[in-house]
Amino acid sequence: MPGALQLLWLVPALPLAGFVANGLLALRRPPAPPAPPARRAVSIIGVGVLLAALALSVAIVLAFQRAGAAGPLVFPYWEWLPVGDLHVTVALELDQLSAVMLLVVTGVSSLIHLFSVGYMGEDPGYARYFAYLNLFVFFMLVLVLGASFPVMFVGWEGVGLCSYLLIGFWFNERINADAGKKAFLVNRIGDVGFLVAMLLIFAHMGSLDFQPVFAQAPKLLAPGGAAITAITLFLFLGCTGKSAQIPLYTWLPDAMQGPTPVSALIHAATMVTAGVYLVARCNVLYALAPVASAVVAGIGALTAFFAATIALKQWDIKRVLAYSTVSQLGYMFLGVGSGAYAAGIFHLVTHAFFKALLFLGSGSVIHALHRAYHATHSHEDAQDMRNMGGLARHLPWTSKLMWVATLALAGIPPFAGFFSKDAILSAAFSLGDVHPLWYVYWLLGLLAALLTAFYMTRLMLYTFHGPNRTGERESAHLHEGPWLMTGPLVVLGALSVAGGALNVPALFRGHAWLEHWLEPVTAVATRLRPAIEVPLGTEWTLVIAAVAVAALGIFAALRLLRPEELVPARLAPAERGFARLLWKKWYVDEIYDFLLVRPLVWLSREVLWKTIDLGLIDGAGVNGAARLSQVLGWVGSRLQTGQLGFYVVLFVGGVLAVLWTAVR
Amino acid sequence: MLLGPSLGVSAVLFALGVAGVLLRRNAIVIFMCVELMLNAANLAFVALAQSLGVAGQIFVFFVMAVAAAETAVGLAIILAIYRHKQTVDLQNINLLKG
Amino acid sequence: MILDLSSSRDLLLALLPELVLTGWSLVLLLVVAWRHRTVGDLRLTGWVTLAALGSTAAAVWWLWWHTARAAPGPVPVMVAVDDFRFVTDWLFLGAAALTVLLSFDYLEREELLVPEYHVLIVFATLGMMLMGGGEDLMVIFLGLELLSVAVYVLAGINRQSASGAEAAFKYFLLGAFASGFLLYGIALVYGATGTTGLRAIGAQIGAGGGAMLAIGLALLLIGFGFKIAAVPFHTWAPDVYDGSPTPVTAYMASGVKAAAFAALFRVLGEAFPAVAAWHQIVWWLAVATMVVGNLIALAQRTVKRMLAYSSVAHAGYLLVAVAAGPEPGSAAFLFYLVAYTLMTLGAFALLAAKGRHGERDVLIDDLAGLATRHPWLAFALAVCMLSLLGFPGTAGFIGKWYILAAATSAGQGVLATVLVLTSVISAGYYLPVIMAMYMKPEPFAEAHVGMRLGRLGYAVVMVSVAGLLFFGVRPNRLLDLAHTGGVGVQPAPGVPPAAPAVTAAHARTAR
Amino acid sequence: MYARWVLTALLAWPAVAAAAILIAPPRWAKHLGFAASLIEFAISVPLWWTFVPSGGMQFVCDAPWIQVPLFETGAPWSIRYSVGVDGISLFMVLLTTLLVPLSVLGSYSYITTRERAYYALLLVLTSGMIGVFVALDLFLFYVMWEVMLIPMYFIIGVWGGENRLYAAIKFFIYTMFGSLLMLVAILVLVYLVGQRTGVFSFDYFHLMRNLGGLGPLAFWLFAAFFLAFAIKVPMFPFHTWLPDAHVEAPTAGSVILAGILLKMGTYGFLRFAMPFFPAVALAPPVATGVVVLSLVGILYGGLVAMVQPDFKKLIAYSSVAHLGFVMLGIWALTLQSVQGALLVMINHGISTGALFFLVGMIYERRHSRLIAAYGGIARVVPLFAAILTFVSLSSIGLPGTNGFVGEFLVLVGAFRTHPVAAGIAATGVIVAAAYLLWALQRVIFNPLDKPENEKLLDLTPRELAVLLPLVACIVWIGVYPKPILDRMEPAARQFIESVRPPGPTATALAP
Repeated sequence: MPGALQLLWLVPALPLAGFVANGLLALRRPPAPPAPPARRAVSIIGVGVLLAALALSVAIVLAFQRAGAAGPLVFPYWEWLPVGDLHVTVALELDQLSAVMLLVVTGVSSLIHLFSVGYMGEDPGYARYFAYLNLFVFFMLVLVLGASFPVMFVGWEGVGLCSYLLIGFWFNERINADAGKKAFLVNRIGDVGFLVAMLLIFAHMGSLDFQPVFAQAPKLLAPGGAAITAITLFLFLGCTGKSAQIPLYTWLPDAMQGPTPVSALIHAATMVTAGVYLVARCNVLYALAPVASAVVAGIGALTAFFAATIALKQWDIKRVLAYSTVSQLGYMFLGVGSGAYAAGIFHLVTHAFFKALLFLGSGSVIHALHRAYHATHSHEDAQDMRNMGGLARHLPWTSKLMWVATLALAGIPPFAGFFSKDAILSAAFSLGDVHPLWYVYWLLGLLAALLTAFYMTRLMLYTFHGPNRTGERESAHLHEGPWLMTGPLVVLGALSVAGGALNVPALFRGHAWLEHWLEPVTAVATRLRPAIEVPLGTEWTLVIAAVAVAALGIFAALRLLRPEELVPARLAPAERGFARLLWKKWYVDEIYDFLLVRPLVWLSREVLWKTIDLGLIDGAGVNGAARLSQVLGWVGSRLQTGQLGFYVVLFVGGVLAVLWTAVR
Repeated sequence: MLLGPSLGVSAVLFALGVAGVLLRRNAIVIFMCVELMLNAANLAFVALAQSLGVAGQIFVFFVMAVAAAETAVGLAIILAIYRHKQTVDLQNINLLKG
Repeated sequence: MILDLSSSRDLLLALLPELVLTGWSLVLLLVVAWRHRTVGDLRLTGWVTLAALGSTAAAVWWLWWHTARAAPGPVPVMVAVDDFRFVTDWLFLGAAALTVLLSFDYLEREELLVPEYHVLIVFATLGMMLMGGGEDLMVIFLGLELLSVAVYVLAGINRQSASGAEAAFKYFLLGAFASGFLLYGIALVYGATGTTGLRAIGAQIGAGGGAMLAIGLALLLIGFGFKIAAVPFHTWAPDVYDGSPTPVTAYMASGVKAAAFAALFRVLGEAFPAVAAWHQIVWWLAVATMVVGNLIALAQRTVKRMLAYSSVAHAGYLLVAVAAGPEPGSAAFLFYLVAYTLMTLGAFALLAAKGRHGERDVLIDDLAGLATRHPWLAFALAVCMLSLLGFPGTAGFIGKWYILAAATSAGQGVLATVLVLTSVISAGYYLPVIMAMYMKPEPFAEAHVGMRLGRLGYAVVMVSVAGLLFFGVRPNRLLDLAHTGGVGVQPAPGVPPAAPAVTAAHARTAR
Repeated sequence: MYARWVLTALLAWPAVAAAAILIAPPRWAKHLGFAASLIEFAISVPLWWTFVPSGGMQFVCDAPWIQVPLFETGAPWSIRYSVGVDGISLFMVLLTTLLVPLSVLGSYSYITTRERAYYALLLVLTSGMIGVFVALDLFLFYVMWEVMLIPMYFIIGVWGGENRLYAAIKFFIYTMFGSLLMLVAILVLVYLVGQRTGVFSFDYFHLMRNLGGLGPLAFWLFAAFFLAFAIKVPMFPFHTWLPDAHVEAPTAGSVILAGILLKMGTYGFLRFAMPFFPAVALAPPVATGVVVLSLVGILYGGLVAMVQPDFKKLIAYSSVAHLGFVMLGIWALTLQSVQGALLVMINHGISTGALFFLVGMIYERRHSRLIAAYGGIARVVPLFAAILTFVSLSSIGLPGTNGFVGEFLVLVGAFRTHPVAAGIAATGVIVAAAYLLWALQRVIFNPLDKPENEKLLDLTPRELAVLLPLVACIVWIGVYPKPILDRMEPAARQFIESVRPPGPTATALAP
């Protein structure tokens, strides 16, 4: 086996080392804004480890390809939990799927690290920021490389932790801390699903390593049986948490409180796609559980549409992108749910490119506005699109690149998004004659595409075109960020354009490279659940429909929206009617708060603690017993009157009792 | 002979003594009632002695001696309490209680 | 050596300790008659008393060393010659000696220039020895009266104190009343069995007597129940303990109670093992005494009264040993008596050091901050409290444990449970003492300046604390001694063991 | 040599050192204490290597202690000084010897009054705790079990917070209540076994061998043991002493309470309650009841912890939740669950101990335990914040830390025998995250809005020295627990077999 492969452990190890180094730097006292040399050290460590990891993983993947191993390569390192028949080893696994993820994660992360050097430049928590970021990459790599469910779970929760830390990065503002906590807790709810799924898997298959489980699943578990359905559904519960699907999606929009590069890396490109990766990884299990797959696809479609509606009315540029992310994740689940695992992963990859690009673009916009407002000491919301407009003049690069990403996201050929989205939709449609429900899914997907095109165009219009609403004094200070920030944008732009080439379907005389590449992984699943071929005509119709819808969306946006009529945020009137409903995100957060959070806290405080614990057990029970004996004692001592007469009475009473007992 | 009746009498005496202690309030009287109880026991001893041998009668002498000693001490104590309280009525003697 | 009590020489040998003490008592009377003016006289009589007690103990030891036993013979045996008597004698003598040691400073401090005090203690001790060794109801009665009469006086020895007078008064009236019952009980038993010799009675009864015997036995129990302060015959105890001078209280709480228990134990074990009735009575007395004693002690504020009630509670514990019957209970009973005597004397000695004028006014909270001012005294008192609480590491625990073991092995599971539950209650009043001493600040700077313990007092405290700790960790010797002593109390040969009792107990546990 | 004496040394050394501290000058006290505890740790460390996992009970030292001649009939009751460790107690001992030096070090600046007494008590406490874990004689076990109460009682009562007296006596009586009933049960047990075999011995193995066939009595005996241990654990309805004791105790007290004392309850179940009465323990109603109670503990403890205004109380209630996992693991009775339970016991000692240390450190600076008194302090005390976050994460069972390993094993094991219960327990991790993260946010995150928090000083090197070993353990156990698991596996296996004889039901044991 080629030597590079042996270094697989180094890929996660490098970011970990970066975390340790930067973490120590971050803990130096006093925690003042670090001096330039220290800052340089931080950047060198933080970015260096990533670039090294990227290079290494490229080498590894090439080696892997050359090795041409059919099956996955598993590298066991040490026994983690050897208890009785439970054997969990800390092992990494490299196969086609994880190879793809490896490249995506390291690649995108490196770009975003570069971007961060510019973006976070002045932040006092610079070292801490890079420490967290490196730690995140470490956990993400463990997640995608783990060779067993528990090891994957380590990464799974680890990334959640890092997202918690990074969302609340500026922890001295309550809203950030709240958002971070919310993210962690909601993720935890999903993680319990993952946990229970692991318990089920071990109980039914006696192992937690991927290979044996996937190998034995078809033998041990009846297709469509209760067990496999339960397992897959619980796994999916984990996915809904991690990948922000209904009903657990609410944390992702709030997660935008974090620094924008974080949103780009964690909440768009990598972490949130972990769920999709998990489903693709467990394709065998899902292939065995049609019901669960239908649920996955259904939830995905629903989320795709639902989130898109909310995105229509958001003013915060990052929130629009956040909901768009939720919706696109829904797409991916629609794909993997429909058994088109390759398509799902494909969309994951392309989405990573253009959504990262969009976020970074918005990042540089915010950066610009922020600096502008900072320069003029005015406290406006640097993320509200109503304070932007006409930025294309000031940020030419950014606007161009973001247009590319927008088209890609909208699914306009030949940009990356077009191919992936189309693959998913046709996969969903093709299942329609298995069960009509899938037509509904397909329709939802289509509508989502329409809305996507619309809100993205809206975003671009309000941000880059029409008159500038930033304020004349500020607008003087608006300009592009340093090359460190625009450079990554360019790269990502190129990828968003060309990314589609990864998997050009036969329809366009391509030979679906990614699909073939992933075949060893999805082979069993496809055998269990062969994809249904749709006639060529239908396929063309679908393609045209998709493109038409996207075009319609963009066109409608261009026609209907009037950037010049907008007023800055502080002057803007409150939304009304349906618009308000959308703007308020269908009040889902409020409903959760009202139905779950408040009752639980109330129950805990008033009932469990104050009533049961302090009142019943401690008050009535413990102290009650003590007080009772004290009272009895007091009564007894009152009987000790000191009156000899009374003593004699007691005495004689005792005499009678004794005599009675004796003669009885 | 006459065992039953004499025992009965002693029992009655004893009961009277107890009743007296129960009902009376004057220390001296109570003390006399106690003596009554002792004498009831003496009577029982004597009565039993005629069937059970001389031992019972000897006991009586012991008991009388003891009673005498008790009387001596007891009266002294009652005297002492009288010095402190100017009364021997139980009602007023309840310094120690609770 | 075997003593043939029909020969007067052997009889005198058997009675040697009592004779020695009697002789000494006469000597003391003479001494007091001439020397009763000054503190010096007081000390003199004190030391003479100690000598008397010591020599008596030596005499007991001599008998014990030669394992004196009474030869089985036709003559009715009036006084037992067995280890039970010897061990209890030592106990009484020890208690008396410690009391005397304690009294030196106390009497001076309270200006009680009454050398008779010591004489009375000697007589009381003599009475105890008769009670512990009496093999005949009459002897026991005489011993008890000798004891009582002496203690009546001791209770009121402080003529200045109204409370002392009242204590003596109450004790005397109720005591006389109770002894009336005891005597009548003896009479009835005599009538039912035709004898007053314990073993003779046991042999007589065999499978149990009629109503007369039952009533007689009941009256006996009442008489003893009064002396041991068993609920509901306990009412005198708190008041008398409270009102008497503290050393006397200590003496009553340890010695007097021990004597009454010893007699009770011997009577029940030797004369009435086959009578089932008393098991029930004792069972109920034990429960009532433990519960009431502990509960009321919980409500006390003054140390002295708290200790008084706690001694009632401990009488309950000892009654559990009695209820367990002589077979397993005797050894536990003796061991516990020793431990209890030590801890009671230690506690009262410290109380005497703290207080003035009978210490009736010393509140538990008055001990606040004692640990900072007098660490060693505080430590000693803490040890006594923990031992009273029956905490491991102290003799109190071994004693309690022993009683529990006896009770459980006698099938008295319920009694054992009640015992431990009530001990939990007792933590509610023993711990506050420790809390006050260690965990509360001194109320004011001079809170404890008055507190001082004379050399002899220290000796008493040290002896008891050392004993408590030593026997708490290494009780083996004492256990053996208690055991050999316990073996003494045996029903007359040919008397069936108290089978009904055990079955009854089992039935009770089953319920 | 080492194997024979190490445990005795571990027991004796702290007591000796305590005496030395008492007589040494006060200003040396803390250093002497630290040195002594370090030596203790050093003595214990070789256990780790010399321990033979498959060797069963090891380092046994056995000598006669007390011979109790209880009856003429039957052999005397023999009490032995008999100690040893197996795969279960080994880690408890090591945990103790690890936590004590840290506690001493952690008290350096916290304890300013009566230092000698404090450190002496801490060391005596160490002896007691180790004694509980190594005792192989039920009498010795009981003695240690109680002896350890006193130092803790003083530590809480003397150096505790405002409400310390109440907390101290509550802790004492609460615990004593259970343990005294256990004492009765022990005695009954010994008596029954003795009757059957003619050997009245408190020896653990003797009892183990000859138990069984107790009939209905077994239920009551089990109940007594259960009560004693359940109070100590503490299980749901018996937990209310814990918050008070934890909150009022000084830092070291809380650390040892949470880290070690609570484990004694679960240890008791593992060592005595379940192996003695497997039939009762596994009887459906009992087993179900226990499982339900532990679930209640997990969720109830978590939810109540969530709303505590006082950080220490929060941690106290979180202990209830953690120990619920342990109980679930023990009763699930599969290899994974039992080893998981043992691991959780260790982890809880480490993580919760560290949490208490952290709270204590911030309390020393700010003299408030209220969560509301802080906020945003991560900016002024980054080091503190970092460690607090890390420890909290381990306490909520983040994979990669020790917390996850234990809980995961418990769940995996429990799922095989009680799938529903395991599922419910799994939701406990949500609650755990809820209460700790919420508290974390309110303490170290959020706006730094309290001026008095702006001057807080970050951790000192000494405090780091206290915390870093624990942090190291957290990582080590989280990443590579194999050495521990290997050492405890045979013991766990043996425990399961002793409770549930290998048969068709024991498939979970199949390697």
